[in-house]
Amino acid sequence: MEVVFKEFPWVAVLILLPLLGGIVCFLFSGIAKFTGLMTVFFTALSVLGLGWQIFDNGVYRHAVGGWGAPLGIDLYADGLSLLMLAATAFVALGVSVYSAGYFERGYSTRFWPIWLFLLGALNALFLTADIFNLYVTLELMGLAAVALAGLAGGKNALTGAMRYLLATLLGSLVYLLGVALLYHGFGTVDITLLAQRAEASPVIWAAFGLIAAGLMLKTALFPLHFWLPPAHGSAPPPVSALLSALVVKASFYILLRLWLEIFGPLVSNTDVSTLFGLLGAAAILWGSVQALRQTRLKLMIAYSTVAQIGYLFLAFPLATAAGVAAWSAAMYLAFSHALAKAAMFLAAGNMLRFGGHDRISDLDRVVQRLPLAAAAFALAGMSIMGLPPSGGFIGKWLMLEVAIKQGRWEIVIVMILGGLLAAAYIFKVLGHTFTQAPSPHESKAVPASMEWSALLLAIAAVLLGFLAIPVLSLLNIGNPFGISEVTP
Amino acid sequence: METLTLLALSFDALLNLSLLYLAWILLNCEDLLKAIVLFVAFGLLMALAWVRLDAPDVALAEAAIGAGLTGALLLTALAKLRVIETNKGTTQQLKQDSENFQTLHYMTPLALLLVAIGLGYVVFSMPPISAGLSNDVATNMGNSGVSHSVTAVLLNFRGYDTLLEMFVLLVSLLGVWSFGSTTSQHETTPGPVLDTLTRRLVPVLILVAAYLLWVGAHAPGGAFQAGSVLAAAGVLLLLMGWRPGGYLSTLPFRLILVAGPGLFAITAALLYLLKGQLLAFPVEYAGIIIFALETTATLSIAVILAALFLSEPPHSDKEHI
Amino acid sequence: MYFYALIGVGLFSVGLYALINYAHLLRKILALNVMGSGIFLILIALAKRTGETQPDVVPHAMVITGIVVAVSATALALTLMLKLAAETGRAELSEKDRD
Amino acid sequence: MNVTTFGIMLWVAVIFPLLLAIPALHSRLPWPRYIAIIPAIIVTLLPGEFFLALPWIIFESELAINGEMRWILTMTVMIWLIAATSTAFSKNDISNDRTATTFFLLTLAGNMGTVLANDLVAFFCFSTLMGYGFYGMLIQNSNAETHRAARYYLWCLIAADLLLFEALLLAGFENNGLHFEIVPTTMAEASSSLYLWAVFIGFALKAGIWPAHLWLCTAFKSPNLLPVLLLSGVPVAMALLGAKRWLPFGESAFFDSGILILMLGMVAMLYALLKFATHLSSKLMLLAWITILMTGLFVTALGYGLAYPSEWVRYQHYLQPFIVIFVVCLTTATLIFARSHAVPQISSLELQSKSKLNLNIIKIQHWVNNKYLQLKLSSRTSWVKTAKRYQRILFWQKPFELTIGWSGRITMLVVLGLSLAWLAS
Repeated sequence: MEVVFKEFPWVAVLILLPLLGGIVCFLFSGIAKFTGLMTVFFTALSVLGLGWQIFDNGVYRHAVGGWGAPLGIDLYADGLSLLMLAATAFVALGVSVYSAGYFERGYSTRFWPIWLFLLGALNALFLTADIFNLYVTLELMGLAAVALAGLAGGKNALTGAMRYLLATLLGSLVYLLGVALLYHGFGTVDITLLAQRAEASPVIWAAFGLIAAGLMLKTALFPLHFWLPPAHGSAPPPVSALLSALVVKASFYILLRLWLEIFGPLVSNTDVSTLFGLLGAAAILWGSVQALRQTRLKLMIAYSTVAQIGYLFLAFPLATAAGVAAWSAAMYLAFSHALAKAAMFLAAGNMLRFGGHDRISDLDRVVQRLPLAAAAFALAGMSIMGLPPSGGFIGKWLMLEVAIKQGRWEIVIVMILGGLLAAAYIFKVLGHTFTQAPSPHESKAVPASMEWSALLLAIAAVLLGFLAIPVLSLLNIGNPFGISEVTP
Repeated sequence: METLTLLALSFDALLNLSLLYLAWILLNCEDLLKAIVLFVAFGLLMALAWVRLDAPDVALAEAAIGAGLTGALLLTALAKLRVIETNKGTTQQLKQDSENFQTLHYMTPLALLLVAIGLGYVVFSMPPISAGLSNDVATNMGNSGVSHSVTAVLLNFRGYDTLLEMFVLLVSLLGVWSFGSTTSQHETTPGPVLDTLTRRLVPVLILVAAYLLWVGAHAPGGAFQAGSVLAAAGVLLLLMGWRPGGYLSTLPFRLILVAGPGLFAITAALLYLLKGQLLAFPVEYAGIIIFALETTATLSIAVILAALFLSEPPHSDKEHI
Repeated sequence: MYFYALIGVGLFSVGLYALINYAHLLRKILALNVMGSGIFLILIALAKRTGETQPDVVPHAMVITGIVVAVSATALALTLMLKLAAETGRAELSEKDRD
Repeated sequence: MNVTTFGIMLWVAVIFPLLLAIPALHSRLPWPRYIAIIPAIIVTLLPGEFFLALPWIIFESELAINGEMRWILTMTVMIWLIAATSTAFSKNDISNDRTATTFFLLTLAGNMGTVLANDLVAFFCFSTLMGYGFYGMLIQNSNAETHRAARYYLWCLIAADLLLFEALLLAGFENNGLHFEIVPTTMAEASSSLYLWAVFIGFALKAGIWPAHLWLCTAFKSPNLLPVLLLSGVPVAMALLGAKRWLPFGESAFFDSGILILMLGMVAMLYALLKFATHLSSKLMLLAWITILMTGLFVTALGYGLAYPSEWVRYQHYLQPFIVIFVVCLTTATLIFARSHAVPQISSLELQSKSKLNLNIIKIQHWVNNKYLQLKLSSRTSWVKTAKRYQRILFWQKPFELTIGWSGRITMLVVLGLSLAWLAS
């Protein structure tokens, strides 16, 4: 039994199940909701299976079609992929349960197939070791994300989706040009082989410029974040949750992976890292200040995403001297941010559904009448602020520790400022939820599944803080950060 | 011999310069209709360039999809846009995007020039001879089940890419449908020329598609090319004013839509269960499996592309909502 | 062959310029397509450097994949543009679209 | 030390109220507020010293109980029992609803954790939990005064947590572990005074020590908030406890810092005495001044101990009983006052029935207050104005927000790509 479990092709399930599930949802719209939920559930189980598999056997590598690396495409899973897959599974479960209550029949038949294809694309993206295959998954993910972002209709959502589409297409094209240069420079598109064959040359530099720029645009790193707030702010709340929690992280994952395996050792590390760090710091401050200025809840959360992405890029300058620690911190932050941000968008969606609006100043009496949503928002906020004992706290703590050890006080100051600003914008919202408006607004009931999915995600984001050691040890399976480590 | 080389070289130069020139004109010309027509011409020239570069498969795909179908999509979109603009009383003109950031006008071309120079330098810095993966392809051709190398790469060596790519097509169709129906129906009665043309062309196109599909195993051609030719037949029918109406929402039609990607995914899963390897075609059956996959893919691609051209969600979707 | 690749670089840059410079969405979509063509040209032109008559076919397969992806994206973008135009009357991204 | 048998009880004492805080659970139980305290009571009754190491949880946190802490725990349990009783018989509906119970239990869990924590991280985490739970309790009743108090408290809390977090980082940076036994004593010379001040200011903010007493006073002004009044002793006591446990006493002398802190404590006591003399009419407010007086006393002792480590070693065992007695007295007094008095209207009563001396003092005070307040208000309005002006002038955000549209953005992309490639080379 155990052998079967260990040998079971979890990777194939992770990629193919959502795709086939999406097809079934499309064919039989009557059972779309049920099929969707089941698919997501079993996909999440497969992540567990894969986790067990690579925990026991180490890194997983699979040659699709049996051809092997340069000719065929390899699938690859290590701790880093596993962490991203796990984040995806958690968020997918929460968002799916939420969506089952959120989307009414007409929208439901449109939502489920596209969402399952998006899930398949995400899983495929985290599992591939081939940069051209990454391009295809990026496009699949991007188009599905755009289709979901425009689902709500109306001027704002369509404008946001259009901006998003143009940005994501441009990003992929620029990335593709980088891939083309790499292929012709070194005759392979397999990441591992490229890492062996590549040497510092104009090809590498140009490819790095193109790939990094394209992925930065897709990750919405300041100052290329312009498309994110309108798209994430105007999409339906469960879609915003997916976009902020997962889709943005996916392109960061690619950037990180390629940096670790290919570019990091070849390019002038310090200069590039400094630029990344500067942009990250600017993103934290800028995104937080903008979030504080917003009057709409969802836009505020979207800007908060801009700020939180900044933290991930702060790891680059820190990693030049302390590879593993800095990257672990960044990935921990990414994981907890995925959970917390999804919970936050879902809670905001509940408030939106309840009051029919998301003006921060009019969120009256949410605490009394929508206590679970308020609790979810507060718990998720804890993680975003980095208050103990949440997952965000652990991530920030690990990163601060590295920064202090290296004497990078400017980074410490930026991080503390970012935390303070985050506290300010989150408590601004929380304060309003307690107030009592003179005339209560019309309110609409919120299904329990929507309330609980938001709350459970938020609780997961907080509980993540208690699991630092197991998560970090899982993350280091296959030593994904090993290559960039420079002995101090 | 030397004159031939010279001739070829001058042809290449002419083709290249006209490509660049066309691109510049089509992107900067005042009239959008003209721009689109130029884009189709540009696509055809690109197809020529592919032929010159010994890439006949790409040439076929470019002519059918890049120039033909994209052009048709663009033209219909423009026509619909004109209707919207007339209804709303807005006019379009050549407008620059950067009114309120004037300094960029000087910065942008400069930065782009730097990009072009840099990329050009990189292209020249590539080693003059690089086999790429051609040796690997040649070695493994015997096990691929087909004798045409591009098909072998597309459907076998890198079949996983193609599997995902079919889903890209499907997602874009779902996306187009999810935005709901676009504006008022803008029906025109086809002229007699189009009418006759369609009557003659549709059967021919179907035959061409079948041929392309069949020939794909050992010569240029294959699912994408055949699918797009078949789609062209559908587009002609749609231009004629034929509307599928209720068909689009029926289960058989939906089945055709998903047959290509679906069968591909199911095959992948089955092969994993049987052989323990994703998409590992057994050598003796590889040819047949690939042909089956290609046939369903052709149907699906054709229907998806034609549906993209129609860009109307199926009617019964409205009843759902 | 380098000549074709250079033209590919040129197409990429020209497309990028138009993408930046013009407000009309249809033109932006055209520009993205031209950029894509430029990249495909680079991919295929450089694939002829095998030193034999037969070029490397892997980039050919990649470009066919790319063309299909491009047409999917174009179709989606055009529909989105039409929906947007139907809402706002203009096929442009307005600068003040936030309320 | 008995780890296996009783150690798990420490964990239960903390986790049990935390679990009960989930509304779906506690709304199904009778007397949830009492039930939640039971494990803690059991811990106080278990004999001997024991601890529980939790290696898989947040950086090897540890819970422990020993002789000294048992006193504190007993006191805490008592207070919570009283608080539970007083809310159970309260006629105020709001203080008994589900949300109120949730916050009550969250604060309880945080408090138990704070008492039982045996290292900096655990203490910090649980005290934060307690702080935010207490904020929720404060804010439960929609009353303008309470709201104001809660807001002050919240800002103090955030600032305090940031400072303490900084201190935690410093300590973590210098030490291999964060246990109370080793951390304060092994600080290096250079960063120790930074650590000392971060910890002191952090806990001063949490405890409402003068001059950060604003939230404390405002909380005491709010009418019919018996449970909140009762429990304001808890955060104060825990902050004092924290200061005692976090600071490096008895090892090396911090003469300058110690004397400064000592002076601060003296001033706080003087201030409280002055207030004491002028606010005799409002019995409830008396409690606030008593609290400030006592915390001032505590701060004086702290400063003294820091300045003269040898003295500290002699007297340190009195500090824990001090906290216990102080809080118990405060609680009892609050109970008595709250039961026997309706809440008086402070401002209207103030100027009547005063002696000449008192009147003069009050006049001076009013004058100071007016000046100070007006200054504060006017500076605040001008500050708001400036901020608004900046908000209106959006020029500084143009380069980065939507206003420049597509062209600028993509140009930035191109420039970034170029510079990345250039930097990479």
